Amino acid sequence: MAQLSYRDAVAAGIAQEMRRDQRVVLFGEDIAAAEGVFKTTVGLLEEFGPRRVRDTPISELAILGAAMGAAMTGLKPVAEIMFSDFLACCWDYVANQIAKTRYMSDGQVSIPLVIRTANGAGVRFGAQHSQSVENWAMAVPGLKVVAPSNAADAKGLLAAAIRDPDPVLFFEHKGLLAGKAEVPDGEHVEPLGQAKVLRRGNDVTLIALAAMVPCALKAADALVREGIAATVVDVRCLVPLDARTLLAEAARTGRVFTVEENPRLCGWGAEIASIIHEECFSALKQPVVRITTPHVPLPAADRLEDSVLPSPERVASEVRRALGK
Amino acid sequence: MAQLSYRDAVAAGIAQEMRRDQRVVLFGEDIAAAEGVFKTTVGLLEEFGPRRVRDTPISELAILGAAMGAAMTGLKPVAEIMFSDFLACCWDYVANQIAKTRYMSDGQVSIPLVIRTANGAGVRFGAQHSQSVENWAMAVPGLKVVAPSNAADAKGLLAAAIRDPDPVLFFEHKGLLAGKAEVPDGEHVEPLGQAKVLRRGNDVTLIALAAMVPCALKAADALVREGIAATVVDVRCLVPLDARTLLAEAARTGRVFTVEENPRLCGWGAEIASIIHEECFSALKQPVVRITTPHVPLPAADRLEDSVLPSPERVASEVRRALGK
Amino acid sequence: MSTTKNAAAQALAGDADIPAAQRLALYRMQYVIRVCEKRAHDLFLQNLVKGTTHLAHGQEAVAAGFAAAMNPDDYSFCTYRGHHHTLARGVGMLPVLGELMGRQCGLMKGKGGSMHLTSVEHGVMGSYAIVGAHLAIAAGAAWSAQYRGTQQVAAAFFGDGATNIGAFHESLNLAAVWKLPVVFVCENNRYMEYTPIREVTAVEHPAADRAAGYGLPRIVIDGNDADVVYRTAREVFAKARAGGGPSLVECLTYRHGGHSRADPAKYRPKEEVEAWMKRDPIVLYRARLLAAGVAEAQLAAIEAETMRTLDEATEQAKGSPPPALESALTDVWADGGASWRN
Amino acid sequence: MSTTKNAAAQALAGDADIPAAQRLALYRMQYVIRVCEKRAHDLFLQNLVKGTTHLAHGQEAVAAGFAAAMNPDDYSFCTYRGHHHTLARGVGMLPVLGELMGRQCGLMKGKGGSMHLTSVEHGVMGSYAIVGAHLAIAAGAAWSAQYRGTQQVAAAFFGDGATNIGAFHESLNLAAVWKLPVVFVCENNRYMEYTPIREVTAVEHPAADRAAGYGLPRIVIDGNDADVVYRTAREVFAKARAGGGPSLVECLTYRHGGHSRADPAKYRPKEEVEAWMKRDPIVLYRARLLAAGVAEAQLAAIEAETMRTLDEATEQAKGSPPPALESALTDVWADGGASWRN
Ligand SMILES: Cc1ncc(C[n+]2csc(CCOP(=O)(O)OP(=O)(O)O)c2C)c(N)n1
Ligand SMILES: Cc1ncc(C[n+]2csc(CCOP(=O)(O)OP(=O)(O)O)c2C)c(N)n1
Ligand SMILES: [Mg+2]
Ligand SMILES: [Mg+2]
Repeated sequence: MAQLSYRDAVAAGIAQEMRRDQRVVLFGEDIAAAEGVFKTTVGLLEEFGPRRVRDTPISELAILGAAMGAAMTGLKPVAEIMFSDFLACCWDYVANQIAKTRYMSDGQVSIPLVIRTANGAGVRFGAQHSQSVENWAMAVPGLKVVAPSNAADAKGLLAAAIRDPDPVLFFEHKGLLAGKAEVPDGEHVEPLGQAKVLRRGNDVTLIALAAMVPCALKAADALVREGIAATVVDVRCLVPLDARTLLAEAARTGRVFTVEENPRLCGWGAEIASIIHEECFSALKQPVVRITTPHVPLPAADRLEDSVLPSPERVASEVRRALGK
Repeated sequence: MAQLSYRDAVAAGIAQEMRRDQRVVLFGEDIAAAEGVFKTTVGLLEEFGPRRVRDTPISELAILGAAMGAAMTGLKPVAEIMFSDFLACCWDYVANQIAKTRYMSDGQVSIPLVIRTANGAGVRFGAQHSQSVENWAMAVPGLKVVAPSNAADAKGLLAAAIRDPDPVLFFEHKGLLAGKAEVPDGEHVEPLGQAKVLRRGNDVTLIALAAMVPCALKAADALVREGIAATVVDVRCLVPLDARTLLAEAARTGRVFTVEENPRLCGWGAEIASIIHEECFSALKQPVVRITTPHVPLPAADRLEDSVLPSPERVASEVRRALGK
Repeated sequence: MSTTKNAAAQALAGDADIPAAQRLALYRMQYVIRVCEKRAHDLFLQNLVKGTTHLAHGQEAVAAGFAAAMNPDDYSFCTYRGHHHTLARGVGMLPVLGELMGRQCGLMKGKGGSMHLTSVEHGVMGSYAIVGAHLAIAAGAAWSAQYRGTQQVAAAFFGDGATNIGAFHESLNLAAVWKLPVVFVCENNRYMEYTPIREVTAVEHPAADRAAGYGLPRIVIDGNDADVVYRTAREVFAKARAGGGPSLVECLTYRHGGHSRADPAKYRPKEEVEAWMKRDPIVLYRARLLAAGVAEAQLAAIEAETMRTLDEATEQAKGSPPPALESALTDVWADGGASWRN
Repeated sequence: MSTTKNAAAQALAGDADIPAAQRLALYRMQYVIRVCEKRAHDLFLQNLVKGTTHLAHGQEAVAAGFAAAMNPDDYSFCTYRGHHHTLARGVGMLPVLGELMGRQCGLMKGKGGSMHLTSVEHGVMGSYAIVGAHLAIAAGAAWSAQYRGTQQVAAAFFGDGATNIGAFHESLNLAAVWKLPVVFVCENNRYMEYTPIREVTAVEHPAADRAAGYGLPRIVIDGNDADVVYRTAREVFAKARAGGGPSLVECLTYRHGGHSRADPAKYRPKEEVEAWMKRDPIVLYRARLLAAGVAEAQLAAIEAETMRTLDEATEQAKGSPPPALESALTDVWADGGASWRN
């Protein structure tokens, strides 16, 4: 096993699939010669050449439109939208075209593509470059939604997303890019739709995604020193959702906390909390607690940004409060 | 009180505010000379002239961008996005610009505008012209979200939205446009942020919005004949949300059903259900049941479309099932 | 039959660049579109077509001319006003009318509806109901063809109104920079829904006057003359296949009816309508064929045969059941289902 | 002081169209921007500016020239690379640097950050971090001015890269059709983030070559010559105020540094960088003033005074506290709060 950073793991996942399948092409703004503004595509132009790795104009509509057209006609495009906030600039393609065309065509058309995008806060980029918008995608039928929390998943889930016959939105968290982890050598593919239990404890269940996974793990560390044992589940994929694992882990402790980075309303936490309430109501000792960013745009200044994002301290204190400690 | 159709009530609400305030201007595609593709702006060009009532090119970005710029500099624009599905074409303006600019500017900038749009299904327009996307808007901090269920509210809430100093997304339901109701004579303004209890029953609480309100009322009619008394609450505004009324009505029966037209995941039902679970858990006799469209794009054929939308029958049968009847 | 065909061939020999058989095919296709659109309108008035329809009667020459110049594996991308292009690529009247009527026999079994006609088997890669969106999708298909090294071209058909939307601009630029084998065809019928294009556009020719902004030549043609359209189509497709990159073609035309549904199109000046009705592409083309010596009987035979097929298709569609309700929950995903969780 | 000013005024009298005092002001503003941007860079390297910054050193002449031609109540709409335009409208260095550093003294008290500088009081209606979005917003402000019957104009400043995004197209068309008093100013610095604009654009001049598509004249100017910029700005603003509608101005310029943060801009050919450094707008302008007889001492005095103000601003910003944490939960709504429920 090699130690890889999350950003290198992204490049490694793409490279693995490009080697395997000539139909995979990569494009976006500054991803070729400049190797990505987040350095997530280093080495790819060099290895695969300008036919398969292409810089585009600043034309988010054209990027996703072209990705869709290429996917419909035999390619497997991996398109980058530089910041997930810019998905708003091409949301028509995401929500109305890419998500719906298979269905509207009665299955005639396949759209096997991946939209990669840098998501999330913590890097002081302000309200238009820091959002977590995976819930936007989850709300639209026809999209698969993946958000890895570590380098190994970044590679393995991205490989699976590229192989997947359906459109996948792949959220790479800006705050995690530098983090290193063991990534299996050789071909590495992690199936979509499987949550992962990262640690088990019998008192509470913390359900987290992307950058909130290390946050929840840190909270769990703090809590265990106080005698509170937390299970931590990494959701990994919002669609397909591994509801079975979430429900099982919810029922085991009866005290569930979702930890989301997105603003308060209509986040994935509301969906998962609703599912848990609906399907294991009687096993719950308390209502599911949603820990989220408050419903505000993200401020730029470091202190302000830190104050609104869920932190290990806030997670731990919500748990303590629920347990009356 | 006059009987007005919902579509005429929309025009009446706009006219009332345009008479009152010179700063109110109206624009969008085919809204002036053609008086709106849904005939919701009949008579306005004639009364207010082409300076205040303007047709635009098919340029959703420019429409909302211009609305925002005008709102920042002293006007109170009412912009129409013809179908709410097309909000996806200008989502950047909705979610990134209009919603966030007051906050980012530390309150220097005000954006008093209304985005009116035809929302919802039931008219066999297919997957790109039938969506209910009020949950998209609810998920974005900085937007007020209104969706009237009848003509009186269409006028009164629209008037309030136009007077409001914040950006308001105003969802006019296509399926309700022809419906008539009593609309108060003279100036009519309904405050935003107040849910309305339309009927009271002690067995169950149905929480609905827009076209799902008549659906829930019909279900309540059917249920009462079977001895089941339902409370029906019209949410009216998702933001600001009248959580107090919803919680009170939820606690009173302990059995709550949300009735939403949007697809399953991350709808407003998930948010409201979560709030109810969080804040009146012990008063609940059962988990909140969410009745939604399944998580699929909308099919075009009448029979197919009807089969996926929540119907009075489905609502009633969910209630019966919950009560073990 | 075959003697008649030969006679016609001889009669048209003067216009050597378009073979007589091709001319007859162009006539037939325009006629098919015309009567099928009229039937769609009637069915709408009978409440057998629910929702909406956007008819293209008056614009037949554009569809017939472009489709005639395409290879079977070329790609068409249409709008909600897409029946004509769908028929022109060879899709039958039955699946088209069936789809409008929301029946099991419909092209997409009622799941898409009139605005989303799609027949991959015929190269009709979809009809898109959000103005302008499909221009970029067509560019992507062209990129795929270029990448795969095929000789395929993609054509995107759109209205004058679509030239003012952002996706138009982004698609043209990308296609030009990447020299993609895509042809952008603007059917300038002078109106958006109800508003004249000139009232909301900074230039007279909404497509052609923008071509230079993408390094492309300015092309404006008579969209009511199927021969002109066909010749232009041959040229721009040949250029695309030869690696010469995209083209933007503005076809001047007119819709005979309203924008959609039962719109009586009262917003159009009477004289304008009359002038354009005189330039009915089918009337003109029929006259040209007759002038060139094609026998009236041959055209009448084409017309009769078309009407027979149309009537049959109509009856069959009327008799076709509505789609099975379960189908509303299929084909969200490649596995055929709609499940988003375990 | 005032004698020196008079001497300079005489020295420049030959160029009668730009008064000497205006020239000195143009020099001063360019210098202010230059040193403030350098300071921002130093503060970034010292980790006192978190997140990101996009500096405009090299592009000072555009900002100084346009702002000098604006009335106090005119509107500026900027991008993330907006410090120069913000300073040029008269915003102090302290609130700008303070905002970059996320301090209480910042223009928006740290809530917006470097990419969103806004000072309504100075007509700076915001800096927008999504490429191209503000062009339509500026058009809207211009519409408002037109509607209210004021003589205000709106100016939107943007990069070469923004010319390929849909909002550019839609904004230009709308502004042209409605004859709005808005000026679209493209700062063509040849690069987007790291990719040269020519590699992704179908025409040589990404803005000017598109002007005809909106019925506008083609304007390309030397963006490194503040006099040229100022003269052009006067003209296009006068046209806008007179009801003549929008203009699109392409200013050729170059950024001296990287795109953002600590980007060393290695993707740019050495010769290109050297050639442009020789055309440093401030060096050229200084030489011109000296050649016209302005005393070296007078320029040195301007420079010294500017540096003093800058140093003071820097120290004050460093000493300013971070914003109160509660402010993260204010100003979502007009009532000052963030509450979305009762
Ligand atoms: C983005 C978007 N905006 C608005 C509409 C509503 N709409 C449907 S057709 C149409 C007019 C289009 O006019 P044009 O492009 O000229 O095509 P035509 O209908 O004349 O064929 C409009 C505004 C839409 N479908 N998509
Ligand atoms: C819609 C959108 N796409 C991409 C980006 C990321 N981005 C920020 S600046 C930039 C380059 C812009 O280049 P240009 O317009 O030339 O302006 P410059 O930075 O040179 O001033 C890009 C791609 C963005 N902010 N918004
Ligand atoms: Mg048209
Ligand atoms: Mg640039």
